[in-house]
Amino acid sequence: MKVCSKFGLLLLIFTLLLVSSALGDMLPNNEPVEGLKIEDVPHDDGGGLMLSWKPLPKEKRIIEYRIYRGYTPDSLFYIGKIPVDAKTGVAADTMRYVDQGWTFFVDATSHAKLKHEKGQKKGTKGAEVLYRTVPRDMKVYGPMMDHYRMLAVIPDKEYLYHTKMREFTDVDTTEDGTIDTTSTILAGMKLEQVKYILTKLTVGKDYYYAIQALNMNRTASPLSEIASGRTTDDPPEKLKEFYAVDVTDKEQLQFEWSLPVFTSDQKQFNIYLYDEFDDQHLIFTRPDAYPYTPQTNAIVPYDSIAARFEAFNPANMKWYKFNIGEQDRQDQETLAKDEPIPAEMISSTTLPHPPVHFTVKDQPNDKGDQLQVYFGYPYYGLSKLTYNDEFTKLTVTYFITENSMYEVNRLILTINGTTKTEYVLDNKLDFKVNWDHTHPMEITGRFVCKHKGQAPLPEDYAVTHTFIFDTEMQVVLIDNPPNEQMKEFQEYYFQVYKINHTSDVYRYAKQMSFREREYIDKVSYETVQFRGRPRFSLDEKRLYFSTYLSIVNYKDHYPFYTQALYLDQLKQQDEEIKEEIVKLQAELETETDKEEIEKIENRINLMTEYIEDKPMIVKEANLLNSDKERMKMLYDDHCKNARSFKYYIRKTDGKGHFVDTPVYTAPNGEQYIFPKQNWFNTDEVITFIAVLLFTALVYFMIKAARKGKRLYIRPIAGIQEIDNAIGRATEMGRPILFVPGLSGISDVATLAGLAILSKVAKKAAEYDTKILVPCRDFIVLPIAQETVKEAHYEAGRPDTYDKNSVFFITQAQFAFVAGVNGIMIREKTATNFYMGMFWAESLLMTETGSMTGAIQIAGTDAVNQLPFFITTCDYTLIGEELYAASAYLSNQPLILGTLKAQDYMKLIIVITVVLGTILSTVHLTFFMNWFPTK
Amino acid sequence: MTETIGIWIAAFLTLCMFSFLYKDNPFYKFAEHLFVGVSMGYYIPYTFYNAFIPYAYEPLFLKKEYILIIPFIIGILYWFRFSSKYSWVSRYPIAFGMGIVGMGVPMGMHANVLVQMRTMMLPLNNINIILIFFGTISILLYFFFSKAHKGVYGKFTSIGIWFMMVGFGASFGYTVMARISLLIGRIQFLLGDWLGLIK
Amino acid sequence: MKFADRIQKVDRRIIYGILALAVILPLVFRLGLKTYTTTPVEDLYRHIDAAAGKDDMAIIMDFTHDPGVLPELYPMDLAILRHCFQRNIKVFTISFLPQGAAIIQLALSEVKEDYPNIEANVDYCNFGFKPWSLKLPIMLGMGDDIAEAVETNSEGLKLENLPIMQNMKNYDNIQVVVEISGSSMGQFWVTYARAKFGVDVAVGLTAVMAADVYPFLQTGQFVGSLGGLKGAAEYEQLVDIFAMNNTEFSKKNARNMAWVEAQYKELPELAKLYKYNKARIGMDAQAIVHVLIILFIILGNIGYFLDQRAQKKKFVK
Amino acid sequence: MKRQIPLMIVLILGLLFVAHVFIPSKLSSDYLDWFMKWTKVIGPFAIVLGVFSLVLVHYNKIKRKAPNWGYSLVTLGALIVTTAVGFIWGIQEGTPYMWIFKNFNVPLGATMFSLLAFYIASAAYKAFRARSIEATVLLVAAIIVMLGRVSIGQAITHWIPDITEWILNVPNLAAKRGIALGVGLGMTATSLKIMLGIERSYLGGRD
Repeated sequence: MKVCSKFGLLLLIFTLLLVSSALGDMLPNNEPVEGLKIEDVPHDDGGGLMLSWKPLPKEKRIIEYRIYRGYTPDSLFYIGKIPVDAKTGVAADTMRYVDQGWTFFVDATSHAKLKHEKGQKKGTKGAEVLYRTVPRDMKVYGPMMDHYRMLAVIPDKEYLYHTKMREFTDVDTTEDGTIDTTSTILAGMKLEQVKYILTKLTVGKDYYYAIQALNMNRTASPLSEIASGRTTDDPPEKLKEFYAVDVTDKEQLQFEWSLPVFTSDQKQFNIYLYDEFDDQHLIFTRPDAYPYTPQTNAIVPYDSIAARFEAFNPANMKWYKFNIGEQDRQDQETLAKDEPIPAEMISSTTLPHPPVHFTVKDQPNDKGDQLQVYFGYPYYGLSKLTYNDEFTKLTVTYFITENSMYEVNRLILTINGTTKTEYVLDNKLDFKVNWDHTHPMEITGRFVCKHKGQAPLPEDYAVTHTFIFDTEMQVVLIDNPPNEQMKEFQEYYFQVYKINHTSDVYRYAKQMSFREREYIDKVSYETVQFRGRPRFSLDEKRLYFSTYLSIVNYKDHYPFYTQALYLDQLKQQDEEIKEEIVKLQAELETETDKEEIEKIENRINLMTEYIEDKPMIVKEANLLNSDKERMKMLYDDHCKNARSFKYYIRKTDGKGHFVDTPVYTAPNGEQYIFPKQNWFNTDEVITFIAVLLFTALVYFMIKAARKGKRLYIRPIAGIQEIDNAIGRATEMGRPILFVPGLSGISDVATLAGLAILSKVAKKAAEYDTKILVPCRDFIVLPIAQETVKEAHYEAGRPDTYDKNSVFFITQAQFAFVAGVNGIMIREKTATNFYMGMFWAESLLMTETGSMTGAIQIAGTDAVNQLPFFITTCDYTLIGEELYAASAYLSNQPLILGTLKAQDYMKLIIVITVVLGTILSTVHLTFFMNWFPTK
Repeated sequence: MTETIGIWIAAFLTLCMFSFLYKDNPFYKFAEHLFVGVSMGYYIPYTFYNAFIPYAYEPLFLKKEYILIIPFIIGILYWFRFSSKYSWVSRYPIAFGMGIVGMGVPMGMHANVLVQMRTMMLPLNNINIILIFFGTISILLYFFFSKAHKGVYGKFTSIGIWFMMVGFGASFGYTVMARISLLIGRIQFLLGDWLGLIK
Repeated sequence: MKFADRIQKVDRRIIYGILALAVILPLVFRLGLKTYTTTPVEDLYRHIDAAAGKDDMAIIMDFTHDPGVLPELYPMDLAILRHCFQRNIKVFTISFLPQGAAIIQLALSEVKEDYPNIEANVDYCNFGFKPWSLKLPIMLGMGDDIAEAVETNSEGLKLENLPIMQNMKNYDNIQVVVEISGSSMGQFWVTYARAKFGVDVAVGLTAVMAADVYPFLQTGQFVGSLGGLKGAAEYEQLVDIFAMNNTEFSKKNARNMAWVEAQYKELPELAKLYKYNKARIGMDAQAIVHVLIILFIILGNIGYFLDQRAQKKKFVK
Repeated sequence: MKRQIPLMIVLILGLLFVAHVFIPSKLSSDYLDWFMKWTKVIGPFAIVLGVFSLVLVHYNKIKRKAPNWGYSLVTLGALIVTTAVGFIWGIQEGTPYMWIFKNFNVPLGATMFSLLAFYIASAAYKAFRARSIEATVLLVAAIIVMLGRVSIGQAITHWIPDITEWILNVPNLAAKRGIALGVGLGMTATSLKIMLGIERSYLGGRD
């Protein structure tokens, strides 16, 4: 009783300490953040503001600065925080937060109601203005949307199949007083159908910000003064580099330039030619895809220049000068060079050779979301060269880059005269060479590739590296300086360009170094659509998005051929166009001016074409009379088009000297490659066989065992020990401790442990000796209970079964051990069994056990625990001996059969390995190569 | 101050634990039981905030993915564990979770068996590889229970024991290291953070 | 006989006392013994360092360890983080144990205070705690899309909106996964992440586990490993002699003690901080205690043999 | 109903997972996503079991006024306080919750483990005996490694670390691999048996 009261007290203290810590005591957090400044982010699209303020002194123990934003000063919402380390505070004298780009706005998981910020008690400064994140209450976030740019991310399925059509009619009077009504059809969705909605600052609006600091006890400082800022859409920044190259014999100009940093409102690049009179002529424009894709070069043939600048004459090239302008979506333009530059005149012979065997293939063994882009012959590089002190033995650590056309089978390396063939490509090869390490050495590699009917490697194809020993650095320098071949290699890199079937601008997919030979292009499955600012209706609690789905790049005439979601909408659109046509034709009657007539006729033609000439798929789809089916048909086609790509590769030095491969055309003449999904992973064949084999073994062995077939198991020393140990406990009249491991039931060791437990428990029950079974896993617990209970029944002593003798201590590894130790010492257990899976804590138990002088018997397959059990326990079952023992004891056909099955599997493994080793030793590597390396 | 209290508590508890070295005593018992409680208590809010809310509550009740009601109920079935009559119901969630073992079959075969096999098939071109090769084989056979360890075969398998013992010796040495590292860690705390003897 | 007896009878508390002294003294009065780096550690360092300055390459640090093993693993946590911040290597941190999440917090803040311009979610991103039951879905999911599999970072922000994720898609952008744990967690990464997606995996382990990662090291399933306090000490040294002076890694130099000593001479103050030397100081104590234990074993066994002999004599008589 | 249906669930899901490994197609990866989504929902409920059993154990102790029931009071108290604190003040950095973690969990866990060093010392002195040749080999190997793993070994002669490396790379490697192969098989076999419903002890209960 005294004990308990004492510890009741201790507990009380402990609780008090907690509370005191919760209150703590540090400088009161009663001063606001000072000097909040808000500036526009330069060169951007007007979507960014930068906040800066003075951090509070570190005595304040601040852990985070919280940032609030609003479009009116009287309601600010939490938009983000900057976590700080309380101990060290902030070293710098100003802190920054950049509110830029698309940031999270609202989704179905946002707060339900408009919530005032915590810690902002009524009356305190900021109470009336500070709110938590934007709530999912449309009354609140709906109107807010008009004050920002909005981007909704919508799951395809929801957008295409589960929207509610609604027609909005807007009436507005134009300046000449005529009232015109425009009706738009939009797709209505609930907020929870939308993945989430993003927001971004918009140009020319005032935004209000305030900062609040939380200290270690999460008590908030008073609100900083509310500062406001306004974003401006700045003109693009200057491009750093621009090169013009005239390839005379090819009759084309090649341009290359460096990329801008800020790209989100990039519209197009314009290249200008300045003629001998310094007149500016626009000769090339490259519109930028949306979303932005970096593009750093262009080819402009003479004739296309001539088309824009009649007087163009290649002969005058030496007088021509060039410049490039970067233009943003507000048509602000910045020229790269203050002074236009002349073109460097070269002939195509000085250009690099395009990569050979450029191929695009569907990636095998994937779920249909990868394409292989590869080219060229294999390459090997040296990652490391090490040597012994006498410079007589070189260890070459190499790596090979290859592609699926030329898979390297062997690597043949030559260092001054000595040639060695690497059969097993383990990235390591030893050389015996006398190396005068003061002179550079050459290592030459040739390849033997797997035969797959590909064109053989050129006879003379070899890669040679130079290396020298740097006595200063005490290291071997590789390709430093590089030899001619390496110079050539290192000078150029590859750019992979691709375009899908729903757009008109090539995208820059990947830059590849001169080492790389293969690029696996990830073509992810489409899951979401992006739509701009929705309308909303409070009464229906719905958001309304514009309805369209891009289908295909149709005849390059409609790069983004789109279709509306609803048939009715479609009909309506066609009607409108037809009416328009009629109107125009009426105009034609009256119109007299020639040009005007031409214009009108063109428009009529365009419209009629749009109505009559539609892609096949669209025609078919529009015949269906269910929106769902129609959408499905179009969506499938959309996915196919959006996910099939054309590729070409550009080899460049970044200074305008580049060549392209032709766009890849598959043997079947198709240029757009579509990734197919595969239905069997051929890499796993060997695994498949092994699994089948093993399954069969396990199944039949257990069957046999169940049939009572005698299955021989060699005698295992130490099973005796178990009986003796139990006997001892009985003599001493002390309890037995049995720990069935620490891991869960999914662990084979645990099961074996439980099997042994049932035997031990039975014996114990017979001798009427108490047995304690602490469990860590709460799913093992009831099973252990069952086991012990059953054992008592079998022993015919159900009365002696005490439910509390099998108990749960805790999940926590060490706490559990602490518990077990406590038991050992308090209960003075005479025999301790540790049967099952143990981790780093095992010694803690066995040591305590040996201190209490108990007989200890362990069995585990936890390799790293075995040594301890071996040195501290009286007997230890090593690894599978545990299974064997449990099989032997329990004689369960289950365990027995499995053991047998594993035995035979082992036999097979041994035979296979021996065979494989013999083969590989005589350089036959095909066999071992069937087996996976990782 | 908050930290100071903290450090003193930590130090106090550390000493409680160490007191066990002298003999089992109330202080140790207190620390021990405290530990059990605190670690479990730590686990509850964490799982609530980091697993229940984002993966169960939000999708079902906020994102309105009503299909998730099924796993939600299955999860609740766990609790029948405590009813002696209906404890079998809790097998459903367990069984569901167990499904993943299907992946364990081929992947286990792949990573734990086949990959290891390949690495054994290296050409026997230096003494170490040869030693490793025979060592591994002999150990495999040591754990081959269908044949008694007699005669030449017995001799060969016993090579396995030697390899194992050396191997165990190695990890033994390591374990000693580890334990001592931990002790050092604690002493560093006591001397450094608490008493400030080492800077 | 008597001697043997005496040996057996020594009270264990005396042994405890001796041990305690053997630990305390070297810690208080530093010995400054040399550290010799080993291949698995150097390999790990090299792999991580390969991501230096790349913004489309990151490493994942899995802190699936609990307080029990901190003394051994925490110096690793610090050393690796310091390496990354110093060489500006992008880091993702994650833990499948709730306690691990807290350890991440501690480690990050401790290192960050010396690197003020390192920003959360720009230079590193803390995924925080993900429930144990989710380790497979996440490990597998990251092969397709990290942002999708992990969903949110420790502050509950959606990953796809974070600056650091701009150039990160899946394991192709992961230089190496470093599993720091007191359990065999690393094997999960090998079995699932590596087997399926071929991402490089390395481990930082308690010394206990260190011995049995060798099969995996040889097969290359682990590209490197840190074994216990020693591994940490070696890594600390590598970070000091290479990263802190922003020199490229070179095994030759690492092994050349003269060179190493030279590097130590011109270390920036920051590297001299106690917390960044903890493992190495610890190793001094370690060395002493090892010797002590070995002495104990030998002494003990001498006694044991004398005893045996004595027994035999008895029978002869 | 009580046993067959759960077994069927395991079998079907299991087979699908086996298929998943060999079938890379979209369908199969969608299956994985589905399964994971659901386990994410089910997972959290399991923890309640642990808490409950723990509380039960100690509650009974207190009720029965079992010896040392005062300590159970401590456990329960700690459990309640920590949980409550977590729910009241939240679990972010800087909350009392984290404070408890730093100052209770960390030191307790670590110390628990470090006690081992002392046991080893005494064990080294009293228990680790070269009883047999095997044990001798083990101890010698251990001693070499212990020396080779600290600078002193290097200081004595560079052979010691070299031998250590060798021991770790050769015999140790062979041993680990030999054992690992067997264990690997064992694990695979268990997964197999659970999947096929041959191994059902994880379900517990007799019926």
